[in-house]
Amino acid sequence: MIVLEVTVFLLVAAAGTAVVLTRDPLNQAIVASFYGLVLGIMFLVFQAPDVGLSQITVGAVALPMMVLLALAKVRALEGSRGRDDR
Amino acid sequence: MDALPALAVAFPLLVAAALVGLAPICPRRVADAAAVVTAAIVAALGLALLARCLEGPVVYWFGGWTPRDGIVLGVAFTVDPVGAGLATLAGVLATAALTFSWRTFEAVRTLHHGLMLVFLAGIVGFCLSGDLFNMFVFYELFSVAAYALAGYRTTDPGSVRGALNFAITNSVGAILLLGGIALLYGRTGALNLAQLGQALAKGPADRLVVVAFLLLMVGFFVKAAVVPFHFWLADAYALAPTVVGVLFAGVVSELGLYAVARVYWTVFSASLAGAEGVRGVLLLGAVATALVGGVMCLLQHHLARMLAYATISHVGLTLAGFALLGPVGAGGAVLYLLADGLVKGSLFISVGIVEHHLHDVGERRLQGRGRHLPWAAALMTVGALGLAGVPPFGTFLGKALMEEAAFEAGFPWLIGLYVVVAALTSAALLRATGRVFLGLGPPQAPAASGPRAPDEAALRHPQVHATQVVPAVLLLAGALAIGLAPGLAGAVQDAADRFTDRQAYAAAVLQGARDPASSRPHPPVHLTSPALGAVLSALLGLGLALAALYPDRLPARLRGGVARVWDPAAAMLRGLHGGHVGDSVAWLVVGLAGFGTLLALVVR
Amino acid sequence: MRFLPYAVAAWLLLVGLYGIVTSRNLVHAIICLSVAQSSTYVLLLSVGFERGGTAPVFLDVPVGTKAVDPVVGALTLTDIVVGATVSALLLALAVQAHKHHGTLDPERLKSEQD
Amino acid sequence: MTPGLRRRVFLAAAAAAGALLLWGLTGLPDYGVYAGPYGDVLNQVAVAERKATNVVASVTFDYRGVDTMGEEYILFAAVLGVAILLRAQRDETEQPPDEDAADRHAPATSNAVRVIGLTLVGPVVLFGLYVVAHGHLTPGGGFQGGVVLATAALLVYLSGEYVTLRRVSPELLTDSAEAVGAAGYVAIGLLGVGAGAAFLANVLPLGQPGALLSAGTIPPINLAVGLEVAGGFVLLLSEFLEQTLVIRRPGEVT
Repeated sequence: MIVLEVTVFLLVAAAGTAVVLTRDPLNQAIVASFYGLVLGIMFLVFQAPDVGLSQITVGAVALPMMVLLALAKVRALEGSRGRDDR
Repeated sequence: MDALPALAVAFPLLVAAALVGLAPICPRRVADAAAVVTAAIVAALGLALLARCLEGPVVYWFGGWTPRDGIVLGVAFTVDPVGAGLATLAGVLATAALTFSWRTFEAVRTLHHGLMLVFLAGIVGFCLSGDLFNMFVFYELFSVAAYALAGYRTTDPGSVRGALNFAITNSVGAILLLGGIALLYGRTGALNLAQLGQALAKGPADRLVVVAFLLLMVGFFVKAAVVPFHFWLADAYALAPTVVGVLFAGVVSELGLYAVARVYWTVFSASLAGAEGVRGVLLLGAVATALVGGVMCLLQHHLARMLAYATISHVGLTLAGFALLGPVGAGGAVLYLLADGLVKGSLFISVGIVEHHLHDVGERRLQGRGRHLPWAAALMTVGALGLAGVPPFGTFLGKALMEEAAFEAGFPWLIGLYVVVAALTSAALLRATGRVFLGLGPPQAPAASGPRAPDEAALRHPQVHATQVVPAVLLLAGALAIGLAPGLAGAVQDAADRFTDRQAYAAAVLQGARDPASSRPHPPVHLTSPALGAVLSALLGLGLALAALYPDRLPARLRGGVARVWDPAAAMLRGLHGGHVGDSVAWLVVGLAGFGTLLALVVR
Repeated sequence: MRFLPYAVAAWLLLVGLYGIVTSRNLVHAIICLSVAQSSTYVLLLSVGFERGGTAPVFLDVPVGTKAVDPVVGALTLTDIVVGATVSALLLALAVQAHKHHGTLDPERLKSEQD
Repeated sequence: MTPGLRRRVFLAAAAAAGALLLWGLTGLPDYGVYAGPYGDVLNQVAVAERKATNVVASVTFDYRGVDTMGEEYILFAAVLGVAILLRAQRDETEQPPDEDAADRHAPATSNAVRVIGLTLVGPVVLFGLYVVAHGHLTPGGGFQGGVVLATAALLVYLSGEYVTLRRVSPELLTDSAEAVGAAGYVAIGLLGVGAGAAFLANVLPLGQPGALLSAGTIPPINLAVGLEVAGGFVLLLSEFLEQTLVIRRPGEVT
């Protein structure tokens, strides 16, 4: 049990670091989704299934989704801007 | 059971939801009226609460969960005169701001009014709450509403950048706050302020208590914009719509100070009692804030930005009153905070009037163009005197109390700080007033760029509407009333005695004790020397303003000497305040480390 | 092990702040903020954890069974909602900033004084 | 500050701040030891007092229900803020997409994905409703269920049925779902005041622990929260979606 806990803690720390160090937002959204999932698992280890469930729905699905949509919007803007310049 | 404390929050929230739900079918005028009336009712509820809690705090247990054997199961609002006074101030400012916006503001349907009411409800809940996590929730509530309100003026691109910086920096502050809450909860298993205070009172502060205090203090200092946590404020406040800026400058920054004071006295005062150095650490922050804010204020030519830095410098002055860690200083700080909030709210409305009529707020571009706005000129001049703390404004009485406390606590030099800083901020305002409304100073080279609207714009709105002027006049009248109300100084000192009495607070919350505590007789406040100081501030301010308007009339040697010191310092300060979000957060961490090291050293 | 989760929380906070300070893209900075925010979830839940305790749900186990603290669970739930909504709002602001300035790089979003 | 200087300043300060934080954190009880009375007392008394078997739910919606009311309004304010920010921008620059336009610009989706996506919608909605309704019994509740329900709407989008999504969740409906949910929470709170008790007092019949209809006001509050969260998240997602779709021009369709 202790081994599992330590593994999960270290995994969370590593995944959080990976999210920060992934500088391209598109890739970062995917890493962040993974991080959300790992956090959710950590909360199950903490015997907090309520929190784990919302962390997974929010952190692994809803938030990365919003990031992707915001990025899509920004790219579309850049696309139209590029065309206007031409 | 009397549900007044709950209604003060629930009512605006309910109206907000209704306004949003009915947005498609609700005519604009009806929504306007509903918002103003709701804000006014909140102000009235605040006053009613204030009247009710003069004889001891009103404790309201949500869900009826009264404590069992000193263990709190639910959440309590603990209303005392300080909290109720701030809630009333927020209600009054919101009423004034919404009235002002009646004619000037293009709302995105009625969603904006919903957001304003949520903002107000969050502030009120924050002021009334007696539970640390509940304070955090309401803190986030008004903050989230504030981020959205700060950023949505799409005509000014800067407002979006300001809002981003505001939201990111303040969210980091909120994270620190929650870290402090988690530390205290891990130690004590409690979230109620009174219960936390009882648990910590069992021993002197150890490392966990020091770090928890640090995190809570820094978290709230970010909201208060204490140096070096202030870099986000100017863009956010100055570029927000007037209706929002009134509340930002009038009450939001002060809430951060209120929270530090509240948490210090209810939770930490017993365990930190032995540490005299805490006073020095807080005073250091206060002095730095007051001076940086004051100098930056003088450097601004954007009228709203000027008010934003005046807000920072006056946060420093107020913090100095709290930092003395005694009831007299706290009472003075509270009084100052209320009166100063009214004055700044009124000034923000005046700037809004200028902007509405001249479509610009740049002091140099506006030279002489405000001649046909006598109301705004008068409001700005009187407001500048209010900022300087001239009698009989409430700011004067508050300052007199704080100066007395400083003298008695052995910090007489603080009196000099009050004189100088009040002079700096009022000088900036008087200079701008003279230039914009009287056309004083040498003609400025017309700026090549900038939103210079044609003067026909002014002709299109020849009339200043009563809905614009009356709110500003009433706010100033309120600041005067605070200074003139007979017996107010005594009442405030009674309230401050209770505010700083941890044991009475704990007894009221945990045991329901409601003793009509005998009010201690207060010696009369010395008013003569503070009055001289205030007049000196105003004269200094006037002199500085004239010197800034007519630098050529100064003796050349003096001018050169001043320029050698002032110009590099000003350039450096300007360079630091570049509005980069990374800078704000980096400085926040510097401040965290700095204040933390000092606290760790003085508490040992 | 005695302090490992607390240390993880402190690490997440600092690494998230590092990301914000060094970020060259606002969307990146916003995700870093959510990493910093997640430090509070870890800290809250770990101070409420009790070794050998079950989840505080007494449907299949009788009341009186050793269970972890339900309060930190409730606090963290609130915290997660706050974090998510703030992120959403920030993303909307970032989209707006891009529209006005044509960039998401904080270095190029300079303050124009006066 | 230049980026390099900023980074060095931060690293120096963060080293000191990190050391301070660790110093303070070691003052906590060891990991795995819970010191405080709050949670232990609630674990002992909550099921008997509230007849809800999930103690986290009774803390969230009853003992500390006012926190959750604030939390719901945080969501409400954020969604309003996003709507104001993005709608204002839309009004400035683009026309709202009429159905033809959306049809033309939405990414093409293969039939297999479309079928799978649409088949999943039913079960996901059912699961969401289940999670909302059983919040007081098992882990879950209005918030988690509400997000699950919002994902159902997302599935509709992923299946390429953007037009359907617009039909199913027009702004009016999601706006009002969100508002009704938020107002519902306060209204349930006022129920307590109306009954002569405190705001948010649990004045409905409590029933027996383990039953679907038990725990008094907790299930209705869960329902209000579920409504608000589902409406709010659909609104958030669709505001961002709107942004993405509206801006696309015919040439950009991939």
